[in-house]
Amino acid sequence: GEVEVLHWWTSGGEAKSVSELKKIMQSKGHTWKDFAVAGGGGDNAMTVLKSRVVAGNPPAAAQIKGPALQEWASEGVLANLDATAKAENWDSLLPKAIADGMKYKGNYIAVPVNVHRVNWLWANAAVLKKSGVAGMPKTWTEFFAATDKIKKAGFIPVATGGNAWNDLTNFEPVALGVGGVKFYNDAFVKLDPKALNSDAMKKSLETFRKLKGYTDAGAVGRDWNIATAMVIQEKAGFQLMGDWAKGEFVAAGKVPGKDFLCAAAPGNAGTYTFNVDSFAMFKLKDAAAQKAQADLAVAIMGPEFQEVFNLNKGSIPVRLNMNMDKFDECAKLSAKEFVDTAKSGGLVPSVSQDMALKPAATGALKDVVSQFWNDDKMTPETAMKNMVKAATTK
Amino acid sequence: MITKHLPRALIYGILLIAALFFLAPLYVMLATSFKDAAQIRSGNLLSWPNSLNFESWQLAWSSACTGVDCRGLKPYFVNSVIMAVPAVLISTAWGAINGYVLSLWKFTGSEVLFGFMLFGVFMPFQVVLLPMSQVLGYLGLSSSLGGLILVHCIAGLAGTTLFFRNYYTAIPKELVNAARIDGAGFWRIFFRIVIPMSTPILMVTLIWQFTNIWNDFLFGVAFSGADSKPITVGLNNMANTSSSVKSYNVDMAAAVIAGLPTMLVYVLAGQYFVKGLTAGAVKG
Amino acid sequence: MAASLHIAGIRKVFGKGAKAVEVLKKIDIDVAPGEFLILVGPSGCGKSTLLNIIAGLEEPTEGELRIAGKNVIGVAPAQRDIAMVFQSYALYPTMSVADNIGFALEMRKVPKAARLKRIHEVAAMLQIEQLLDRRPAQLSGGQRQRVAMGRALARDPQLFLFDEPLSNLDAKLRVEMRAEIKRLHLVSGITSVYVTHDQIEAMTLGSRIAVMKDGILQQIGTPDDIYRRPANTYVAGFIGSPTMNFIAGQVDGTGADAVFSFEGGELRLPCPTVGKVTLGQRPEHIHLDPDATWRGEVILVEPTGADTYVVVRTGVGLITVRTPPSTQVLMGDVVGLSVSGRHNNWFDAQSGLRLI
Amino acid sequence: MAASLHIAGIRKVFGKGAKAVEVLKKIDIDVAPGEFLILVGPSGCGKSTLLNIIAGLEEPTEGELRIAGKNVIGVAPAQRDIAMVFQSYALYPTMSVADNIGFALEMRKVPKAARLKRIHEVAAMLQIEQLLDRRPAQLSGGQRQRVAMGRALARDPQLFLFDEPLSNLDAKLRVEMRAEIKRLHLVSGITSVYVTHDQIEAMTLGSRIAVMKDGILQQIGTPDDIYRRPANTYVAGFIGSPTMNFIAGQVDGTGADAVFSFEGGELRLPCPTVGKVTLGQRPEHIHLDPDATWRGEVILVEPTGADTYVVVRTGVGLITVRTPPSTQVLMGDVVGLSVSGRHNNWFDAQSGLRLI
Amino acid sequence: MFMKSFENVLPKLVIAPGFVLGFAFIYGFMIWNGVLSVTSSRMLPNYDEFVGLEQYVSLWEMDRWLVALKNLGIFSVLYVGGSMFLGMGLAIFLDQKIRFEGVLRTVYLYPMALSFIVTGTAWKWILNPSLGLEKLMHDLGWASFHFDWLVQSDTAIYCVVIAGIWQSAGFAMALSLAGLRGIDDSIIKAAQIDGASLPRIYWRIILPILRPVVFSTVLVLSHLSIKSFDLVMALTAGGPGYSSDVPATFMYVMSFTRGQIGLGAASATMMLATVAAIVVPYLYSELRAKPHER
Ligand SMILES: Nc1ncnc2c1ncn2[C@@H]1O[C@H](COP(=O)(O)OP(=O)(O)OP(=O)(O)O)[C@@H](O)[C@H]1O
Ligand SMILES: Nc1ncnc2c1ncn2[C@@H]1O[C@H](COP(=O)(O)OP(=O)(O)OP(=O)(O)O)[C@@H](O)[C@H]1O
Ligand SMILES: [Mg+2]
Ligand SMILES: [Mg+2]
Repeated sequence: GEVEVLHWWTSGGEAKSVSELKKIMQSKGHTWKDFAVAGGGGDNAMTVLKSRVVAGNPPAAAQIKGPALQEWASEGVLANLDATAKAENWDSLLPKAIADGMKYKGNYIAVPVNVHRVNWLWANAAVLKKSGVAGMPKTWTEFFAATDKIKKAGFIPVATGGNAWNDLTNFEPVALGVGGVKFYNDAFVKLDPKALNSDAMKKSLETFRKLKGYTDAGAVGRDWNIATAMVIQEKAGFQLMGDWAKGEFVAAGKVPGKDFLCAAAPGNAGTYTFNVDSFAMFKLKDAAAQKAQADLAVAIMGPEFQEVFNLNKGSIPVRLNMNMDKFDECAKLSAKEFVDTAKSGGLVPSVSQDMALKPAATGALKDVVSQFWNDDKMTPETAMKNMVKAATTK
Repeated sequence: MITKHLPRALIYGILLIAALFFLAPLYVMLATSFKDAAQIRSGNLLSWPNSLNFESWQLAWSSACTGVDCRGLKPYFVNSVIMAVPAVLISTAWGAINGYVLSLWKFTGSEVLFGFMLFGVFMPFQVVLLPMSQVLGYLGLSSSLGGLILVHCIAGLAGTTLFFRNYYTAIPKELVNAARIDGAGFWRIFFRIVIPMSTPILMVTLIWQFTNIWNDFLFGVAFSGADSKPITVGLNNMANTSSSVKSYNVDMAAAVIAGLPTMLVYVLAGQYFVKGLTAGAVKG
Repeated sequence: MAASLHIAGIRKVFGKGAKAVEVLKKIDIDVAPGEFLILVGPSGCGKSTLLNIIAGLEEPTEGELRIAGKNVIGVAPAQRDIAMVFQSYALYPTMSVADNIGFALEMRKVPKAARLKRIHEVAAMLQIEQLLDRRPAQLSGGQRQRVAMGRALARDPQLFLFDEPLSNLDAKLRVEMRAEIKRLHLVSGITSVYVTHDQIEAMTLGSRIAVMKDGILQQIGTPDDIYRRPANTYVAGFIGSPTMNFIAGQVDGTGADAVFSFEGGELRLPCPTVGKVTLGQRPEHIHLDPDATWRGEVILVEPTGADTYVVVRTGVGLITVRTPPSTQVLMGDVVGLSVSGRHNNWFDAQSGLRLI
Repeated sequence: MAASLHIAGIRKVFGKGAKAVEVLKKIDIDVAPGEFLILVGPSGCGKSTLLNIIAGLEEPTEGELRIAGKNVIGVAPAQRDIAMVFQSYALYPTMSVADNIGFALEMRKVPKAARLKRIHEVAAMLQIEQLLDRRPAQLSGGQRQRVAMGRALARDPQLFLFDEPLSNLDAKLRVEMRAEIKRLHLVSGITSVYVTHDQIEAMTLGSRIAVMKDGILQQIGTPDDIYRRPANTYVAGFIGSPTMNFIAGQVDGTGADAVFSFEGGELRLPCPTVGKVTLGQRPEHIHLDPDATWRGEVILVEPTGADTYVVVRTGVGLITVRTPPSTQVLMGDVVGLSVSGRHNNWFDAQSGLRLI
Repeated sequence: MFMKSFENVLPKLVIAPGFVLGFAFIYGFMIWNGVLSVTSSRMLPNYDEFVGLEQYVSLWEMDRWLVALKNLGIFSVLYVGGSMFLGMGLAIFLDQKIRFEGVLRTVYLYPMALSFIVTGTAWKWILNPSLGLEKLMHDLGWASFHFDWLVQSDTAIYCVVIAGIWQSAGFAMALSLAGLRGIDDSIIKAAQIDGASLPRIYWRIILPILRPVVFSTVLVLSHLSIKSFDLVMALTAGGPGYSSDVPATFMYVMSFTRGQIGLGAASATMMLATVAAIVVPYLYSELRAKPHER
């Protein structure tokens, strides 16, 4: 049968991963129809998806993640993958936190692909050395001490992209580092107005504002990977970004631990903000297509794909008990901490990557944070007030 | 003759500065497309390319990758041509017929109908995305070039009707009367008398529609399928793909390629566009 | 192929309800086969509307219309076997002259060979053979006019309609084309209806003239009739250039005793009635007469070459007199005026209608 | 405030090099203060160009131009103290009639009160007071014409220029406005140059007429001169309507023996020369004469009311004769023609120049 | 008789398909949108849950919407005014018998041909302080030059205006030039003779005559400004934050990326109302004008 897959993995490493999947599917005798729509972190792809679904002509699979999965499922357009899941024994292969995210009313509706850790801090070793920074900062205080030095040395202390989601991605580890896990969960998963209006939030926002002082003016509209490139090219010292940034370092021929450094974001040790990419499967009429769809689900969860894909993408497999030999230090660290934090309760969904909230609420929150980041005149109080309002978005 | 009272140099100066303002983005695009990666990184935006490097053009045209697809812009370009040509022709012809009726064969209420139609010119197109996809789904035209063509025809209809109607209003009714007495009917008058007189407005409408349809992204992205994506979507995929080794020269070459047909049309036929506008396409 | 035209009780109302305008008010005209009827009247009086109704381009609101005895109400223009020449010529701008002339034949499925033959015949008749390949835009005004005529002639229709075909031409050309149209009518003998608001055209071209005003037929008759015996002051003033002189006054006494007296003068003339009347006299029937008692001051002398018009201010207003070019009067001179008395037009002072 | 106008050796060349066209070829004209000079000639002969040069809207290529004795070459139009009336009237469409009339005064910084006074004076003179608040688009053709005149009059200029001011009006209105312009000129006494290609206008309006053709002055003289003693066949044919009849023939013998013989007839006339000549005779100087030997067939009878023109086909072509309306001739009649002999215009057969 | 009545019906038959489809497209979808705006639709249209005017209430409570409206106001006024001013100015200068007029006209007009999908990147560079104009000036040694509108929340919208004017001024130029060329030459001659200076001729006579041209240009431009979408998306994507958001992008984001179709539909209704406020008077004049011309 034919599988049409809607995704926005068009960059080098991602594209390689996708072509892996394509190969697997072709080897099973299916045709792969690649429907890639780049841009805006999947915004354009979502438009296409909606239009296709409304037209009654959805793709076989589409890249959807987080609570949006449940929203789609509630519209009744997603296929039930329980049969495949049972045959493949997904329940035991997936960590519970992730498996739950793939279900709607107890049924599997999507296949997870990978786990990203978002709260990383990346650094260029050479820049740190030239600026006289000893090691990766553990706290925000240390961090700002380091950035001052880097600034003095004539580098841009912090490289950042300039989109709303990137702003939120910067804010997330700040809030988690400043306020702690409970605060994070209350504020960004439960949308508790008390937490949103707490001192911790105020302090987080102030720290966040301070962070901005170390970024450059050209950030607006910049893509995250261009920011990463600034770190790679020794123009900037730090970047706060998920582990997909590693792909960029590696692709540029840099060696982890030597050329560049990775560590949990300041104050984020013992926590793990996860981002799970997944494919939702849409209800199809054609039997051959359904078969292909099932095969696709199996292939995605298969160990070979999980390995190849995540090696390329910089993430770690979702599948437990994988052989991690081929993975690098950062990935191994990530895999270990994933398991550890799951036990300790430090494992939280990443709000910036749409894992914590429904799209509408995430969007509203993004608006507030991004506006605060970009508008230096906005006070933390106003921002908090706006957050509380945003939390009521349905 | 009034010219001699103004300092000529000042006029030319102002006109040239304006020309630079208008040309700047195009220059940036062209210059960048010819630069190599090193020069882009080191040089500034407006610097002259060190060498004429056509490699990026070739890449953009036939082998740059978006996702797993490494065929460059060529297939998208072909799609756009397949889509734009019929859509432009059909919407223009359709508008011409409507305009013909609304100006030379008025009937009670035709003016009011036209007024209601005019609103279509001003519709924000985002509004129609979802209902249109539903309709296309019913028609079985979803995700196909056929569907895209249909959408462009309907979306452009109000505009083309307006153009032709306003233009034909200036044709003397006597001409139609003469032809009626000569024995020509509705269609013959249209094809033998009116169409041959329509060259200016045909040019305007063709250019206008071609630009709109060729440049359209919204409909293109929402209503196309995997194999029927137009060039704007291809360009977007190429330019919006995040990767650290972003080849700006390829992106820019791609952008210029995507803009080339419309630009060419303006350069070659721009004077007809201006003339046609004068001939009454847009009147006060 | 000359046909008769019968127009009876034609009314035309544009618009509906409160906005309705009655543009034609019960028009009755009969045109004999081969006749050349002129419709004259001021702008907006309904001439074009009547012509359009004859052509079938508009439907009359009411009334009867027969061409060659056949009722044509409801018949499409193309079926009426008429040809029409428009003020703007309405040439098809994108076709060559030959195609313009041949279009109606083509529409009637005349075979190509026959068509070409006819085009050449017509072109020869109009002396425009060397223009056949040109576009209308490449022609001068007079040439366009000829092509428009050719287009109408090509079909050899039953009825010819002209809507001010010469009013876009300059004076010189208008005179030439007038003769041309007259000649063509004589040659072809086709019944024609010709609209104009130029009274010289009306006089020289028509076998009969119908004068209209405000949608009402004022008078219909031969040019001579209309010129010499206008039915009312309106027609009298409209036809003739310079315009007829009107002298408002009072008739006392009858027969040989009758005296027509007016502000500043009196005349002994045969008068049809007593009481308040208006006397109409054309410029050529008033003379400068040093001995006359009716006097006035010359305020304008207009030499046209062949004649000189002298405008005199009198007690009853300005009086225009046509004199030979040899006349020696100057502005400011006081002159006497006399009338010959054989060409008197008497009108009722109130209604303006002709008396006898 | 009448000024003289002195035009000497004016040439105008448009374009450069190979594409150069000489539109005016050494024009010399002197206009006396208060004179009304008419420029006539066919379309494209350079009339408007000459007028534009006088106005300062174009620079002459060569030549001298003096207004009131002052050299004005290089002086801006506004400084020349002229007023101009255009064929299209060129009214400012967005201004009221009052503003149109007052614009030039406003530009000359005339205080508002004085301006208003002048506007009303001018409007009163032209009888357009009730129109002062309207826009040009709300006026009829004749009214627009009046406003255009008013605009020119308001400034009380030294020199009046008119570029075919009446050619957009219909026949009737043209006659009226002609009289109006003449009247205004008499009242104001301002030197005027008036372009037209209507020869009736030329005859009736001008104190002198300058006939141009292809950028060359053909003749300049009083209307009477031009009409009675045209300098060449071109002027003879151009002035007068219907046009002069030309009879090409041969003169043999001199004095009382002189015979002018031509195809189909001969006339005993006092001839200025022997050899090939062309005789020009106006329609009013040829008569129908049953006894005459020179005969032809009547092909057209045009009654205009006051006169009837009879067109006769003779051996030397068509001859137009003016007859009284009472003449009873019909098409197809063979008639005889005679000339009075007192109004002969003799032209050289080759050069077309007048002989004596 | 048959021929005649057929001729009467034929024109109606001929335009029927276009009008049926066109009206369905315009009014059908408009109603559809109206219906959606009173439902709680999120990811997909959902007609079951009627919520009344709730979506409108939330809409007007949203800071982002108010910002979008304010931006639209700023953008429309400056974009329409700027394009008009620049376009008309260029047209007046071009009308002075300029050599290379054809070339210049094409240069001014070509941006019309290009979509912002194509030129967006170049514009982003030019306006970006660390890549474009500012850097260029610094490189050239003008260190105090400052141009960072794109990255400031309160000025980003002006960058959109600049790019918008860049794209549309040529159109305004073309229309104005057409208008200027249509003016009777003798009117200018008359004004010269009347003693008006060149600026006065333009100000007092020519510009007033061009009013209809100005009117239709303004109409076209203002509806473009309401519809402007590509421009904002390509240049700022509404950023920084949402400070350069406009209603069109707002509606798009809500309906398509945020899963708030109901809210998006409500904002679309507001946009349509705005469009109607501009268009209806125009339609009215268009329909009423010359009821029985010819
Ligand atoms: N379609 C129409 N609807 C309403 N009124 C009309 C229509 N056509 C003509 N009229 C009116 O009918 C009257 C007569 O018009 P018509 O064109 O017959 O005049 P006309 O005598 O030909 O004038 P002209 O000499 O100016 O051509 C005019 O007042 C005109 O406004
Ligand atoms: N700016 C110009 N450049 C080149 N040729 C010109 C220009 N203006 C006028 N001409 C030519 O000069 C000649 C005389 O033109 P002009 O307008 O003076 O004629 P005219 O006698 O006024 O004719 P009309 O009676 O048609 O108004 C024409 O052949 C015209 O084509
Ligand atoms: Mg008429
Ligand atoms: Mg002229």
